[in-house]
Amino acid sequence: MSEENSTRKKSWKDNYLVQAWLILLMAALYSAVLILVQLNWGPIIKENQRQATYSQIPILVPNTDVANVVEKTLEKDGKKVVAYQCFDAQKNPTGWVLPASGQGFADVVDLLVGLDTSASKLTGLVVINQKETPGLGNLIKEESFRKQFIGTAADQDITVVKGRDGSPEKNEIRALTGATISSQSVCDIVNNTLKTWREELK
Amino acid sequence: MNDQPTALERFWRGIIPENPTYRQVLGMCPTLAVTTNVQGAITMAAATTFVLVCANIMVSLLRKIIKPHLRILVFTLTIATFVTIADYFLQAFMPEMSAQLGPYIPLIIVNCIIISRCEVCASKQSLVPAIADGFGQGLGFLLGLCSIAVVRELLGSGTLMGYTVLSENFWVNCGIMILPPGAFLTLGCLMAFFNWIGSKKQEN
Amino acid sequence: MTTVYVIIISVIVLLTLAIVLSWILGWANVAFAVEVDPKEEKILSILPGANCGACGYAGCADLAKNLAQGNGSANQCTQCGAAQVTQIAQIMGVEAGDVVPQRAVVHCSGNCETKLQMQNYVGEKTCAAANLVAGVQGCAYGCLGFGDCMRACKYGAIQIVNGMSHIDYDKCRGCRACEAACPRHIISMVPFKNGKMLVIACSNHDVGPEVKAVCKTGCIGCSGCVRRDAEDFQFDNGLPVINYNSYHINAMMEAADKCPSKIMKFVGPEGADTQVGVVTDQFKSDVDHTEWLG
Amino acid sequence: METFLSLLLLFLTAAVINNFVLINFVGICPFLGVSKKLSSAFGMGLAVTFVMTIAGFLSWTFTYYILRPDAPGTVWLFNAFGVEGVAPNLSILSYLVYIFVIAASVQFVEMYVKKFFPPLYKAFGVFLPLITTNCAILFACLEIMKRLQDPANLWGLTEAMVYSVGGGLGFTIAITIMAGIREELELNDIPKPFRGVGIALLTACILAMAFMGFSGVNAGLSKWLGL
Repeated sequence: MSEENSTRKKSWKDNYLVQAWLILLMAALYSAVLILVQLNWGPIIKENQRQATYSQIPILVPNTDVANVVEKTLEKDGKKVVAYQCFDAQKNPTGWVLPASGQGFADVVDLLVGLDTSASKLTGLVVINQKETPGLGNLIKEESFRKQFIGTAADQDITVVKGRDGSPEKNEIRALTGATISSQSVCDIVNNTLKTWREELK
Repeated sequence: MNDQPTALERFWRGIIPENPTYRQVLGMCPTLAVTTNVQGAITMAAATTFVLVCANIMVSLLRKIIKPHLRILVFTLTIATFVTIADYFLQAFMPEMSAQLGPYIPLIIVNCIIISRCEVCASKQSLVPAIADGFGQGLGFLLGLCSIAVVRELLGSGTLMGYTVLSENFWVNCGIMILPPGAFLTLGCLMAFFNWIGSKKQEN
Repeated sequence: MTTVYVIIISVIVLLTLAIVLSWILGWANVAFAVEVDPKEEKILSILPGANCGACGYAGCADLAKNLAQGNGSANQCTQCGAAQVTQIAQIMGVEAGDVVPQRAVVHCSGNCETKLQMQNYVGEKTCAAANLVAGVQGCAYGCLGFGDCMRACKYGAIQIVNGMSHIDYDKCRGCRACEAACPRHIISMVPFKNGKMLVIACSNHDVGPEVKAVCKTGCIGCSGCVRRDAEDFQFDNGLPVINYNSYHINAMMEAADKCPSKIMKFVGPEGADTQVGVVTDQFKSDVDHTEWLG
Repeated sequence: METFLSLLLLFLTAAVINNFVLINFVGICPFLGVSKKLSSAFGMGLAVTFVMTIAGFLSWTFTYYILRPDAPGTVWLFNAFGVEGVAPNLSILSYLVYIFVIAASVQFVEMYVKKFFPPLYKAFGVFLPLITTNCAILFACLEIMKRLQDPANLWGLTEAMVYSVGGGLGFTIAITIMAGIREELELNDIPKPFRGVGIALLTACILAMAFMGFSGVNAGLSKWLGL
């Protein structure tokens, strides 16, 4: 391109913007197409993302009517979190759902923690996002591990025990075989989140 | 352009003789990353095929007016647009699959297969061979991905397409197969296997 | 109406970005212009430009640069079809076609009988590995005979016969793969002006007695050939070097005849003439597929 | 101090624990293609690190101000046009913009270095065009984009830069180790079908196993540091 240009007289046709007219035209066309896609499918995607949390709420807090869930933004020390206050069909409060996330064995683990109305006991736990070791650490999403959290007290730390069944009265969780760190991470995330936000859930 | 292959030839070539994974060794990132199970592999291949065919169509239609020194930019823009559409489609209608494939769907943009097909075939041939080429290469990519995914899913989790094949009673899952090293191991061994077959064929 | 506005906004955003970026690049293209080899540019325009790196070079521009300089082979790009390869070969070959064909020559003539074997080498059976170990054979310059060049050759033109690499000139295409593969750098390219060419079949730079101690067919560095004909032969670091630019055939015949160690040899295709230039392709190979000896 | 430690942890995570090449499988093409010689592998690694830093900076800037949902620039534009009823969100243009920005910045840097720093260009400039279609760069942009989606937990520019530099160095580490091993492998008598890519992949397999040894280090470290 440059060779030809230098020998010829400069005309408006040699301007690189004019040379690139096709690219500019395509950029405009493509952006128009894409924004149409966004307008049409954006709401569906948003609904999907909402659903990912809301479909778990009845599992976390029993007897909840999803239609009556209220989102509440909590603020403390410059941190923000969106908590879900749950009600049943008659609009009686049933509990809270609190998102929690923190460092797992491999990558960040995202959890949802269900609490009773006074935020004193855990009513459930689900893992919504994890990349733990397949076959070992990723068993944290299995019910057999998660159900141990149901009924544990929220006002004191949950501890991990190895080699024997934990006792719910002492707030103990049995670690997964071969995935002690993943199990410990889940407990730490729950403990930290509750420590920070439990007082705010009133 | 008489020496260019016909549509049927293009289609067939993509599947075995110019297989993107084993013959051209292109598009290694998704080949390694999304082959932990067969469904993921199929979805990935389908998304790639969609982008490949659409990009081939666009490039083939525009081939007369694209300036040679700007061609790569035109290809990349086209590919990026169709990848965005594919990504949003998956997010909207197959959210679980989208979450599983994660960033590897947008990474189709930089998959060498597509840009290389635009360059080798679509920018030189008319619409029909370009479309056939897109489907052929897509099918070849599907075969490549599935061959790895079948091995990894079977040995790693004892299932195929999510159905248990190797019962836990007599089979211990090799967890390593679904982990990153398993991907390299499987691809390396399969690559050597196909090389071996190729060299045997040549000898005959 | 909202939709239209949103479309306008997105178009504006992307278009602004595109224009700003191409403006900057256009300005930079002029401001930072650097001269490029036209051949390189031509090859680059044929290459796919995907910069996938599968060729082993750092992107298409790097490959084009190397091809333009004559390194690498035209089919190096894994994405190019046959048509592109031919085009590239043409661009590369325009210069190469005017001169005589370059063919590989092994500058050694020691085989299992003539060279001193020192110890039984038990390592990896490649020249590259054996070259790292001292004492595989007496001569520190000569052919190791493990066949790295044979494996590098895409045309099957090299055989290891009796511990020494032999080139089949009917098959050799002068691709230089063996030259690059040889860890001792004893393979070089010789312009085949005639059917058979005289070469120095030894690479040992040591002085006479040391050479004689390790090989029966080594150059003792008597420099007789150089004294007879200073135009065609130069003496460099204990070895004569043939000047292929002058290359008088009579002087060559005399040198080959009078060399006391008989390390001057005519090499080329079977039956080719030492005095007349012959198209090498006409000759059929009759070299046996001998098993190579490590 | 706490910020510094958490940045250090982020750096370590990007560089070794979740290594771009060996754990996330991005940048495999150059990892297999340009790892035959140690010197070129190192040059490639440096070039990737360099471009990734620039791309990280640009993608954070664009994402933060325009491309994320409710970004200030987008909100301003939507208000200027008086659009109502639609959430100001241009995130669908992200991939197009990233590709544009990466391609343009790579080309710009290449021309600049070629003109003003010829020795530097010789060292790694030739690798620059290779990087435009390097998935590692786009992957870094996508990660940064992901961390800018949730308004409650945004990555600042520092985090984005630390992440992209770490990722680039992780790539350099992986490709340099690989090239070192492959130079030695050249001397070996490898079974014919495995020659080339086959043995390189098996080497990568062992390397990936070695790098898996790092997993969990971040969990332990963050606990030890009390983060």
